[in-house]
Amino acid sequence: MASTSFIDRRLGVFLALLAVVTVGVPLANTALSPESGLHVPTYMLSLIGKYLCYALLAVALDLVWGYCGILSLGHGAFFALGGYAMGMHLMRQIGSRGAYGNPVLPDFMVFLGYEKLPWFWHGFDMFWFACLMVLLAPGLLAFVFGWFAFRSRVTGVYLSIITQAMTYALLLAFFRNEMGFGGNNGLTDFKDVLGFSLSSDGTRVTLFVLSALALGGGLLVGRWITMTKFGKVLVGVRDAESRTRFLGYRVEQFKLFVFTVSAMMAGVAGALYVPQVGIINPGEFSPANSIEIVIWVALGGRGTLVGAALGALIVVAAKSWLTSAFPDAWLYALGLMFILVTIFLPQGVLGLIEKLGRGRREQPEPEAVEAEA
Amino acid sequence: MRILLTLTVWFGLLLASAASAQSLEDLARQLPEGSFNDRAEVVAKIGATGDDRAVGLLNALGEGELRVREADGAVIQVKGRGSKAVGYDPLTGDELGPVGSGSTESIRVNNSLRRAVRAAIGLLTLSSPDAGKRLAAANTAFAAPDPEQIEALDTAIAKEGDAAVRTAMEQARAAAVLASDAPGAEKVAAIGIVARRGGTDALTVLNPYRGDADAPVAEAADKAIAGIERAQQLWNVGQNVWFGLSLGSVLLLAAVGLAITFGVMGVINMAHGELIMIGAYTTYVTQQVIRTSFPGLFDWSLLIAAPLAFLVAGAIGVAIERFIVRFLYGRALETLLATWGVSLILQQLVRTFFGPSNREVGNPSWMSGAFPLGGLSITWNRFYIVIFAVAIFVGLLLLLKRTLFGLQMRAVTQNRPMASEMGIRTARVDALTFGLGAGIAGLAGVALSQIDNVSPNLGQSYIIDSFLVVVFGGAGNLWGTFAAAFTLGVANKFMEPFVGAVLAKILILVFIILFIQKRPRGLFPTRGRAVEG
Amino acid sequence: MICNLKHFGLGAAAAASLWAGSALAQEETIKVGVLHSLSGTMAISETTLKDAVLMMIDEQNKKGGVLGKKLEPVVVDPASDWPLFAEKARELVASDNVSVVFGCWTSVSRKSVLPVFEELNSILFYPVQYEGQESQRNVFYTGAAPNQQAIPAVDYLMNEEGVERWVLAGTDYVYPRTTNQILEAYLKMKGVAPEDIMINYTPFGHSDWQTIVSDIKAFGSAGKKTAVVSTINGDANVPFYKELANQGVSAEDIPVVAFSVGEEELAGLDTAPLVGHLAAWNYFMSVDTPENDEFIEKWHAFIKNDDRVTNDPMEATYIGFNMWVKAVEAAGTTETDAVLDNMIGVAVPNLTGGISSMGANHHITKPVLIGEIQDDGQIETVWETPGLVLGDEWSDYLPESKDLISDWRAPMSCGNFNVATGKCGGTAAN
Amino acid sequence: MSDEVRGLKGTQLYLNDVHRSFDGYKAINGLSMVITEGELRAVVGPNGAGKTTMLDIITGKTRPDQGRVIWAEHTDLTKLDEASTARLGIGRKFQKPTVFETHTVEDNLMLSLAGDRGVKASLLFRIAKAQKARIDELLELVRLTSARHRLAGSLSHGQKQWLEIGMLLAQEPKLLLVDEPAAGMTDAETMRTAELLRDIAGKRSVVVIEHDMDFVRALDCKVTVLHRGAVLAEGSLDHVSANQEVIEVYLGR
Repeated sequence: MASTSFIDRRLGVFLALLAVVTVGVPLANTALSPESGLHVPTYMLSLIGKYLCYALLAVALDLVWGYCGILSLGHGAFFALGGYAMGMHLMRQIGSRGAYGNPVLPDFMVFLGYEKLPWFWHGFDMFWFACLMVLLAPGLLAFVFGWFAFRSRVTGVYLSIITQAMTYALLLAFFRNEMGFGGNNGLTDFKDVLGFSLSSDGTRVTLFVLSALALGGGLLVGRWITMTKFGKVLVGVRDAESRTRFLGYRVEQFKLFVFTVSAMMAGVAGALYVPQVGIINPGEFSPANSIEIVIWVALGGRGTLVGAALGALIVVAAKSWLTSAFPDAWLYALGLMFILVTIFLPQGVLGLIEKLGRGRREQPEPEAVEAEA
Repeated sequence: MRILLTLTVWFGLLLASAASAQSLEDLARQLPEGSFNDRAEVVAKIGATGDDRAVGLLNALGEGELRVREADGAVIQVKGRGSKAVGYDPLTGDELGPVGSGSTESIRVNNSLRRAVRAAIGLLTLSSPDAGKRLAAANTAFAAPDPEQIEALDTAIAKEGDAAVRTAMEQARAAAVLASDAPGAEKVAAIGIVARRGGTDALTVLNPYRGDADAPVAEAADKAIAGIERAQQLWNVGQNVWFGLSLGSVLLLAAVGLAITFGVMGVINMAHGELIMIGAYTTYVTQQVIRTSFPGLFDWSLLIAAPLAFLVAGAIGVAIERFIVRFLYGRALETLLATWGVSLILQQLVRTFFGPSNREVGNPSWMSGAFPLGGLSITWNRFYIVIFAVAIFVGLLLLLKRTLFGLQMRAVTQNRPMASEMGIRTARVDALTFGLGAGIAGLAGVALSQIDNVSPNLGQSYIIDSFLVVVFGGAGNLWGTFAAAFTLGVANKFMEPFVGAVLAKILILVFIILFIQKRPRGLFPTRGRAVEG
Repeated sequence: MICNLKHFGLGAAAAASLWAGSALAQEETIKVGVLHSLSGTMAISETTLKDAVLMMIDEQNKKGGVLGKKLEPVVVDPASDWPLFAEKARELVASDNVSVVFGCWTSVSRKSVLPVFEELNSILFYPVQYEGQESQRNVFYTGAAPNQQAIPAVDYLMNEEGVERWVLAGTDYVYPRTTNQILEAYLKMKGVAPEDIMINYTPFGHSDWQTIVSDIKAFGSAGKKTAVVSTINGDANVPFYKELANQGVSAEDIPVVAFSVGEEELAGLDTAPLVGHLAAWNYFMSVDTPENDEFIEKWHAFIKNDDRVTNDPMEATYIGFNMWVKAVEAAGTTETDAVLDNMIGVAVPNLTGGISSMGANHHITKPVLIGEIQDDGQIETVWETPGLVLGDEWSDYLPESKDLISDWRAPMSCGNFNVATGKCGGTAAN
Repeated sequence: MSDEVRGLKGTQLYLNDVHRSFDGYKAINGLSMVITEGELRAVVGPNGAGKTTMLDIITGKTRPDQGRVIWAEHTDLTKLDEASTARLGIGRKFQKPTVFETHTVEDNLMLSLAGDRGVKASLLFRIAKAQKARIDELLELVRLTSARHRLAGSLSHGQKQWLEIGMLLAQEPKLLLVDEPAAGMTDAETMRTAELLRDIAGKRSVVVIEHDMDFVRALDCKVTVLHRGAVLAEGSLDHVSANQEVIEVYLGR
């Protein structure tokens, strides 16, 4: 264990595949003719780009849940906040091309009778400011929330449920039109980013590559964090929180740090997601969405980072496919998949893959995750 | 004697309207013609005839059963639909035989016409032998004051034997006096009588006289209104408490099953909401069977549905435990994943079998309407739901504290190995405990079907609140769940008038988040074994 | 592990090529996309519309299809998940190569797919009443705009019932917000005092209506005739009406006129205590015309259940579908631009005995019906506009939109033309 | 600081009239005790005597309702949490061996080594040569050298006990609180543990809570008998076992 390299087999294989996809998919999209059997249509490219954002979100959750035992049922909130920060910038970029032609106010503000831009919308016309907010808005929320919760030693399901309450409260708040975020409709009708049209293939490819890079980056950051002594303390907190305290570690600080980093990671995922799907609305705050993130991680293999990403890709791809192939029955398939994986694959899909791959070569059990969060 | 009196009154009325006398038959023929306002006048005239047969005619009109026969333009009453439609003479009640579809045209009724019908019927039933009908007539007259009715009311008051009905009639008369051009002093006196009635109805009558040209009348009205409003403010507090208790009972119902499966057993049961939904659908199916086969039992439908819902949801609960959850003990968080899968499947199953749209679950007559309690109007369905919730809670407590099963259940959850040593079949107890929690969720579904949508989404709208209630109360503590449900319900309802429904809910959530910081194990933390997810 | 991941990768690639391949499939059929939620919160309303489209396709194929080709439905489930609507729309158009899409219910789902239809230049028929304030080249709005529902309903209450005091109650989202804004401006213009208007918003799926109903009762006790104009969204209506009935608010005292409650919503309710409450639509199942009888009969045969009701969005789907068929036949192709050119002016019979036609603003002409709820769950017409009314996409009662019009005919071809400045608002600034 | 404490030179830990009750049950009821620097002390008492609660109070896990706990003559421990008391130099071994089961034995010790416990330091931590040497030394001491790369979860119960003691020592504490270290050990292991604790004492103060009288005898130190949250008797093992009250408490019922 001590000799484990920074990029282990698991991560290496995944990153290599990610690299292939990052280069291959845009190439297959732009270089190959549509008649070619390997051509990837642009809509597939955007779809995969969206999946990659979800994968990054799953990695963010795995960092806190898999390694530190914090089961957040509110990670969708951080994702959505990152998305909203980016959405607000894209909204400001529309300028006078909106339906009402108002150069400053987004359409929804015009018809809700706003006289001027609310204060919290200022600054979002600048790209760098929006990027900063993509990190700061979720980061700050996570910091404040975590500062209270971890200091008060709220743990286990109690913590899970209040994170759920947090995202639920935000859902209700963002639904309110008085909040100035477009209510239920959220933010839509984006035109371009940094002058590049969002519907052009070039921008699509760029966003795709950025998402892939962000996922790779997220995995590397996660890997780095979990490889350090800090990461080992996190696992210690997960397995025996009181022992960690009695060794003199201030558990709340460790939790707070990783929770905040994870929230920022989720924010980045949200920010990349929004221009690719073209809409951000309060639905992203819904508790069911956050539960789904947990399911990706559990299904892929908790506490492995790569497994989380894999789980997200499997579930969302399955959902995309099933909702078209079996529009009336896909929920049966998805539900059954969750049940079977839970019962028969406690280590998740990644656990299964590695078990199969190990086959003849006997190898020590990698960081088994048996303990309760 | 009474009949004689009644006849005299009607005769008197008949004479009074003799000036513009038109036969009832003539008037009935005019019903389909003209604008709604014209027809409302016709209705008023029909009421004024005092004719015995007018009540039936007007009722048929109000019910929308009057139709015009296209062949001869005659007004007939049609009962039943489609091929079962049968025509009657609206005045005599004689059967006219089946009515072919398309051979008649309906006589449209709208609210203003319906109001006129109600007023006319009220006038006609002021001397009905049934005290309840007379009271209703008096209340109708009060709500729609009409100076023309003063005379009729006077006559009715004179011979009224029932004190309560007479008071109502006097109040109606006062309201009518207010609307008339009676002298100021008489109106001031009338205001006094109306004010004594209190409540929203009186306010409705009095409010228009606030700025009356006649200064004493305006002053009296102001004073009376201020008095009523003061009284109402007090009652408002009571009303908020009641609304809060009622909301609390809904939360309690939704959460108490979860308090078992999640609080006691530690299973993060995301399918809990769907078990509630199953209970509601069981109620629906029960009512369907009753409607088609035993219509007379409809008022008993909920009582029949309750044990069925308990059994159906309980059986599904046992199945979930046996086939899924039992493999996951010790992996509490993973139960979330599996039960989420179960919840998706249950939702889709219901959608497949019952369709995605709402199903109608009727209120039995004893759960419809409201009764007054002081200045409050308490709706029967909410009232019974509060009782039902508390009864389930008490029953559950007794089951846990007083029965062998309860003892075994507590033994197993507190110390499984030792319970097993002592010969308790822990697997069986686990299954039954989960089944109990699920069955109670089913019972909750029966109650919630009375106030909410019965649709595949029913469960989704309660699951989050349920978890919040259990956690806020302290997982593993039934009393905690009880206190939490009512605390949150009342707090919500007290905030709602000030900040609106949405903000109230947000504030409640923020409050729960902050409260958990203060007491990380909920309102009533369980010492020793609790959910340690 | 490599092996397995490779499989996954290969699988994805294979699926991709399969999807891409289907684009090249021989053009024997004309594909029609159906984009309605079959699961999640909106399944309750949208599943019926999916079935309605399938029925229409079935009927058309019995008549020999369109342009000699059979129609082939492509059904997907966007699962009441708004971003998924955009994804599915893109899939339908880009990979399934559908010629037209019938779909969406909520405003947000429409907003979510708009850019997709614009970018890929395809056609969407949107069959639900909505808030207006929009007109897009690729979208045809066959549901009611506020002037085809809200304003006539208010006029009716004012004139026929003498209502002087108004409660505008809605779910907190864009349709009620906009409608109420229009109504507020309209009522004030009609001389209603601000204190005689009460506006209340509740969250989606609100189920505890005790406080609000008692507030309405209190508001209605001012001695003036009071009515509630409800833009409460689908799910929340059942508990709302149950509470109204139980608290004894009858239609004769305080009528409620709803814009989102139709036969389908009432099917989940015992309507006996609700008799007389109103609904404003462009179609009721109870409408007595041969077209409607035939439609209902076909619907019952198709869905194999005689208890199923029909409703306004189904009629809007019916009109939209027939308009599309007619336009395609006129154009002789399903090519988007050609169909768009032939859509404006297309006229087809609606189910209420009139002929609806497509306006230059991509909205249609419809009659406005005011109906009262009956004890059998039906809504009986009590009043209707003498003629048909064209949907007004940009409300004349809002200061922001009163100068805007849309006309998709050449040479204007603009969805938000500003008559004050004489410029097309959407592109003028560039 | 009060006068009484100032007088006590060389005191490592001083509990004065400490009370703590849970839901009306008085777990600690007027407990007073002094542990001097380098002292080895055994604390015995029947179940429910308040032994574990006493450790909870010393380490800051539980706040006393009243009374004082003074560390090294001037620090009031009642205001501090577990991490702070650990940083002051109090190491605690739990009744049930608590190690990081999914970490290797080596990592368990590495995490316990004295040093900066901050977030930043942990992120940038690189193990130094001296620290490696210290780990080797501790592994030798607790006889786990051969199990170095094994996951702690796979160790036997007794090995876990020792690993935990090793982790305690890695912290370089001034005071060790050891809760029933001999539980689950063979007789030979038990004797070796006693020997180890005797060795540690002198350099550090050690408080051992134990049921096993043989083990207490092997420790050969001053014994405190707790009963109902207070000190019943104190002195050598022979002295206290002759005490009539102690006999009653242990044998009387």
